[in-house]
Amino acid sequence: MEPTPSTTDQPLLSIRDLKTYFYTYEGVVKALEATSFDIWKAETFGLIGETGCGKSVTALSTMRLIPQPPGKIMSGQILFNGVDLLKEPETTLQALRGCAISMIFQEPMTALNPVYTIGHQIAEVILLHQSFPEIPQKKTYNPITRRRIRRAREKRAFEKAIESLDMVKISDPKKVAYQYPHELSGGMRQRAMIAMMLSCTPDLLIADEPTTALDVTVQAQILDLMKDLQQRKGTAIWLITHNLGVIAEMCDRVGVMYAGYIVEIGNTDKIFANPDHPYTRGLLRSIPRLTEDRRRLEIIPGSVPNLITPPEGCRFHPRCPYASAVCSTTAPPLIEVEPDHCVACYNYATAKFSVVGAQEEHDRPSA
Amino acid sequence: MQQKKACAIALLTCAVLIITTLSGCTQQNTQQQTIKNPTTYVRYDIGEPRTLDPAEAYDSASTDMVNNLYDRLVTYHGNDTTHIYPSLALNWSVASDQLTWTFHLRHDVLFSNGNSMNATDVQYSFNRVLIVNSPDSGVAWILAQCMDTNSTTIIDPFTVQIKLTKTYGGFLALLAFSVASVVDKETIEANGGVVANTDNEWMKEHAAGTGPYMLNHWTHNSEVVLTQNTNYWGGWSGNHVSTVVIKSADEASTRILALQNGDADFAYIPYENLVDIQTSTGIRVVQEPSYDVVLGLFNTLSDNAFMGNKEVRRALSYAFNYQSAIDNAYNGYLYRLPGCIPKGMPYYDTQNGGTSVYNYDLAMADQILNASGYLRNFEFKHAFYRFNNTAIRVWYNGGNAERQKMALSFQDALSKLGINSIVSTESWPQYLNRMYNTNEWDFMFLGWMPDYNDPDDYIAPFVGSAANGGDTFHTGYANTSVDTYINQGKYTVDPTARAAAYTAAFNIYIDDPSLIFIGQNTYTRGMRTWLQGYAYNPVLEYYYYDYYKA
Amino acid sequence: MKSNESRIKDLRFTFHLFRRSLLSMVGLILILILLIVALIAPFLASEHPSYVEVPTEQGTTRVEERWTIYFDRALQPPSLQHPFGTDDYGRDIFSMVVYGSQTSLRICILVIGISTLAGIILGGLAGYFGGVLDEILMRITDVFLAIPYLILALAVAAALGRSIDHIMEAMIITWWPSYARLFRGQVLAIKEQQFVEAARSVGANNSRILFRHILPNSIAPLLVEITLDLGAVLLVAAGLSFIGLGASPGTAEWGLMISMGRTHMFHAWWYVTFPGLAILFVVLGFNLLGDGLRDVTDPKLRR
Amino acid sequence: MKTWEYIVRRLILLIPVIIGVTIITFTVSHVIPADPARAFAGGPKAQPETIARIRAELHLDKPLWEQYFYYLNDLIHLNFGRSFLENRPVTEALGQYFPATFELTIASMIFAIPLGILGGIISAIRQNKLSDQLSRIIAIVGYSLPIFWLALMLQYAFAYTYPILPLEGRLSVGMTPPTHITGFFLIDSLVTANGATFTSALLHLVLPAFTLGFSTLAIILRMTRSSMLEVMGADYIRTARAKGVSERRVIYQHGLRNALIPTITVTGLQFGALLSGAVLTETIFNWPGMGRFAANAVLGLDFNSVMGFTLVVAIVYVIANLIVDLLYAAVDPRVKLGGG
Repeated sequence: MEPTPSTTDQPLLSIRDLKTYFYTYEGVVKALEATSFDIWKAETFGLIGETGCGKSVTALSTMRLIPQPPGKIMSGQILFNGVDLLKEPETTLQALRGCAISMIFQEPMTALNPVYTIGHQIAEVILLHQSFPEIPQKKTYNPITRRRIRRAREKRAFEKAIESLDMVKISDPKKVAYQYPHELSGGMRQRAMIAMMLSCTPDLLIADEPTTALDVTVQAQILDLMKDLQQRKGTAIWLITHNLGVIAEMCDRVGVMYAGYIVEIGNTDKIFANPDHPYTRGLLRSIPRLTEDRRRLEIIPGSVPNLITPPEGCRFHPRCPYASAVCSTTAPPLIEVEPDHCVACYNYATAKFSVVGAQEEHDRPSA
Repeated sequence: MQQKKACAIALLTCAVLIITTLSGCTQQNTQQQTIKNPTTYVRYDIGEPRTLDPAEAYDSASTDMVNNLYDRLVTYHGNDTTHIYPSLALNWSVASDQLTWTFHLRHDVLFSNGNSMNATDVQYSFNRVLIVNSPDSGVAWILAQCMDTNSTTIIDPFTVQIKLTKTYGGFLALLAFSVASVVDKETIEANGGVVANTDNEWMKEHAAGTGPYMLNHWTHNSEVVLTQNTNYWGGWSGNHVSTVVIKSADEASTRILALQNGDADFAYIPYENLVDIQTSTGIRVVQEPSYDVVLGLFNTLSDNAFMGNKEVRRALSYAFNYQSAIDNAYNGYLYRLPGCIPKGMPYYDTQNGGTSVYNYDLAMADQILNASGYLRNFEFKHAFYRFNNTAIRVWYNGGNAERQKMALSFQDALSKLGINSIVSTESWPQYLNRMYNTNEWDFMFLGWMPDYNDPDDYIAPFVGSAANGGDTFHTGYANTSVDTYINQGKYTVDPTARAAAYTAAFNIYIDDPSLIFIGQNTYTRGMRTWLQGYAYNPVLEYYYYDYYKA
Repeated sequence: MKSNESRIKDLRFTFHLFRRSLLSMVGLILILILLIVALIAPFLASEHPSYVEVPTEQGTTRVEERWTIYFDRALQPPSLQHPFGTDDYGRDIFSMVVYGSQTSLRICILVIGISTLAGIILGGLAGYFGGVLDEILMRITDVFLAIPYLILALAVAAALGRSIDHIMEAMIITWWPSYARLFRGQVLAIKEQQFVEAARSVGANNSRILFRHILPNSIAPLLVEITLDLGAVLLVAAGLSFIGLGASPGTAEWGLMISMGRTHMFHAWWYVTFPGLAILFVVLGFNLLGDGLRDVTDPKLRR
Repeated sequence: MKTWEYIVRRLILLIPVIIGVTIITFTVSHVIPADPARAFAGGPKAQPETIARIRAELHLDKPLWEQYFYYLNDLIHLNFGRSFLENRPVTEALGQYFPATFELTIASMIFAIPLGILGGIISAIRQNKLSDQLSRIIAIVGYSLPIFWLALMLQYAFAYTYPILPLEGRLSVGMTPPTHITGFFLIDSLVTANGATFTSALLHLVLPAFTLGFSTLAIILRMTRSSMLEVMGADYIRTARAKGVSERRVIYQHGLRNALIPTITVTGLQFGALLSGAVLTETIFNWPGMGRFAANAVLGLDFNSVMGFTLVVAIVYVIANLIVDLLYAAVDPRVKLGGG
């Protein structure tokens, strides 16, 4: 199925008040409470947050790949080109997945099926989502003819698979196509993965920590690869990571997620320039900068709350130095502080004001 | 909850299954009365022949095959075991010396392979038996006791003369036994011939006889199939089954079922299972007295010294519950046996007039033991035992239901007498080994079947001493006065003198027993009523030529 | 090595998981029933064997059971005074089944106990010290494992002669290699782990490492294996006695009862049915229990 | 390393194992306190000189170790000695009985494996649903049933109470077995186009095959279920779904192939269980195969036969496991033959 052409004012993907719970034996894990954000055509959107804050859950919910049981999407909307995916039947989603929306996963080691060759696995997507005009598509019930047609299509798909391997800059794609995952390095597998997921030129590519499992040099290559593929194909990329560096260099817009909430969202530069949410600020401080000399790194006091019994109101307030009464009662809405920059905090202003103080406090020599 | 539901359903189905299954136990399945495979006779039996070779066959399954595949010079008819009738021999005569016998053969006899039968074959057959002297079964002794390789001479192609090495009253009876069957010289010479002291492998599995049937195929442990011998001199006019199938089914339940649904015309049914078929329609239970006797053996040489004491053996003879054995182990299918000689044989009455001396009488046993000083002087768990709790070792061979019953009830009785006992079972070879090569037993069960129809085949082996060529059962029994009377009886010709001798022997023996004479088997089989022409003959067990279905 | 309270927490969690699965609980209950029945057999059964002391081939004496025979009431169908009916010796099948539980339990525990012990010792040594010892042991176990359980046991038991003790010996001979294998594997795996290295580095001697560090940490899989094998042992034992190698005639042993009842199957269904059900339920119990244990000790399920 | 090289190496590695087996069987069969010679010689009526001669023929007069070498030497000439129960060479007897047992075993596998796998998949994908619970219960009952008791109950139900199936044997009475081509009655009767024989053989196969196969089915079902559960949680399954593969295809193409790997191993081990089960099943259904032969031999202390049987079983079993390893390598590209 071809993605429906979208108008410019309509976001490619728009998630509205998404609420996803997990029913485990310890209790109900309220992974997503009311997550909302948009992704526009051909942009790169970054979603950032500590591990276990619900980034991946959001992505999987979008693909409707939440394992259920135990998971369950309670409410909300996921509009893709204006179509609410949560209301569509499974078949529609099967048509969309790998074609209009693809996803690449964190663990290249285990994400490929060990018993099939790379080529076969890529060809599978192509066979599923592409038609082959060059091959006669006559409806026949003669098993032999059917078989011949199928063979032809498979052959063609395999060629295309090799092409897409070539596209992700794999040297000697023919050889790789005939190899099994366990015969490839992590980087190679991730490339293969990308090749697989881009082989049908999707509108949206969800990349869930595509580089965490790889070593630094390879990381860089993979990211570059994704970048230029995006330029070539105009695919929107939704990049999930906890690596601020990656966000900084890749993303046009970024969403900061905390305990199942988007706490700050907007233009990457703006947010990096003046982060408004205490949590965002904490995050930004926790990365080393060569420009300023610091004796030690910021750390955010406390730890991620248990999502079975999350704190009332703003889920960050137990860790928040500026928390006021209201914070512990009702969750703050997203407020637009400047164009293309929203934050969900009641007292972001006070927070901003008192930054310097906090700063000095920290920098005072302890002797 | 799913699991509960699942469990419930599972249990329910189980219950239903069991109930439906068991509900069947009430309904007797009544079988259709149309005759199944009308020209075929099917017998379900235990075991299978060891061989088809007349010179080797000794066990009943094998001799049965031989009797129907081959003919002998003389034979029995129907259930008559007292007269001997001509078969391959038209007639015969014996010279006054009682040693020289002359047989005139039929002229019209062909072997199943078309060769004709004549005096050469007869001579060849007898000499073959003596030369081969079968290592496997040792059956040759039967001929050997009054013949050697020079005995048989050819007068003319259809007359043979046999000169015995010593007079023997049972000679004709002996010629009627399967070992004296006439085989085809040519065939055997073509297949391995005659090698001294070696069984002929080919003859084990093949047959070329003059008998009414010939071997179709033999699938080991499964079935033997005979088909009619078109060359049979008796001809095939009249009613005869054309095919004979002997299936080996070791499970009684199998045989019963086969009989009930008409797959079997004839089947061996153990006593305890007769109840299963007695009610079924279209089935007749065959009951005949057999020469097959059941004995209990005392080991007088046991390493338990007290077994050497005749008083102990007398006491134990009183401690065996004969009636219970007959009623419960054999469901009444057993005749009480007073001594060695079974009912139906001459000199039966020499044994206390045919009534048994010993009966189940614990008081008597108790008295004898106390009198001879074997007191209850050992205590274990508030019970008192004799012989310092030494256990009497009672053995029976595995898989023999009747003997198991007798053994266990004997144990029961012994414990009432304050005698500790162990009942054990083991496989036949081990059992034999124990009997022959060890003294690690005190009491064993054994059966004995006749080779041919003469009481001498019983007394001497049973109660004669080893020195006198007796003591077949290694009881270690040796009583010179018994021996002397036995020999008297054997070599005197005058019946009254013989009777007197046997009486004397019996009277001495019974006060110093080494055996307890339990009984004489009833021959029991199950049979479809549509099977005709069957007659029970204790010597020549089955003769299929007479059978037909209607 | 896990810290203590974490161990306890772990245990509680384990127990929770276990309780959650109905089937495992059923298994547990079945086994408890077996134990209780075996324990209170004298009070449960309506008839009882008497015991006599008999000498064995080895010159020692053993106590054998004797059941009084009542031919006058042979093969009676189930009734109030004989819930499972009577056999062809007029013995009360219910009582025999009840007492049979003792025999079965004895077989299971002895066979598994001894072969596990042998397995742990041999496998442990082989796995821990490796080298020639290991090679030899593994080759030997290869040979034993090349013959299916029942068949090897069959051959051995046949040679030893008919008696319960003999089939138990036969089964021990058959079973120990698999335990040796299992435990060896465990040792090999665990001895590479940090805490063992640590223990060694602080100078714990071999026996201490083996019994204080390796053994406790390999107990879980061993336990599962044992529970499952208890059932298997019972089945093989019953099979052997059914063929005619097991208990001496007249003793209450389920397999033996079935084989004796077989000739009477068509006119006395109860004779084979009830001992069979007894076997089925006990083995079922062990298997359910074993499965339950396997599930709760399986790290994959604990995530 | 090439497959055939691997096979050859494995076969060579078999030799010591087989020798070990012969040692076991030999020792086992020679501690028997029986007198085979007398048994051969026909029991109570045997003549002493006959017994002596036979004892000499069987080398029973030699010391044990010497007897062992006689035995080995015979084995090398494929001579397992003489079965006195059947009064013919053991090799011949086994040769006759092997096809029957093999037919039975194969039949039970043919029925057990597909059903087991299917059941496993179903209860895995419908985890904790009713059908899952039911098939789990069936499975666990299946491998808790005493096989001989099951056999008796089936006989009672389907051959006695409701006589719809034959009680015992391989063919109905009086039916001559098809001309021996493979020894498999089904195949032979088909080849010789003998419909009646075929149906009869088939009917006679039903109960024994079911009895024998039931526990195997149970175990395979259980194995498939658990491995399927594990596999369906794997990342590459998620990937497959992310590719837009239909659920059906996810299960049968991506899931099953991986889930089968452990199942195959279990199946190999089950082969041994089947051979053991054959001993009981064949005895009860009076099936003319090696198992019944062995049971009789064991009870009759026909130790040549026992040794022959055990040896054959061991060899078959070991080879079965070799085949499994090959299959294993075929299914799972990660497995390298000879890699330990």
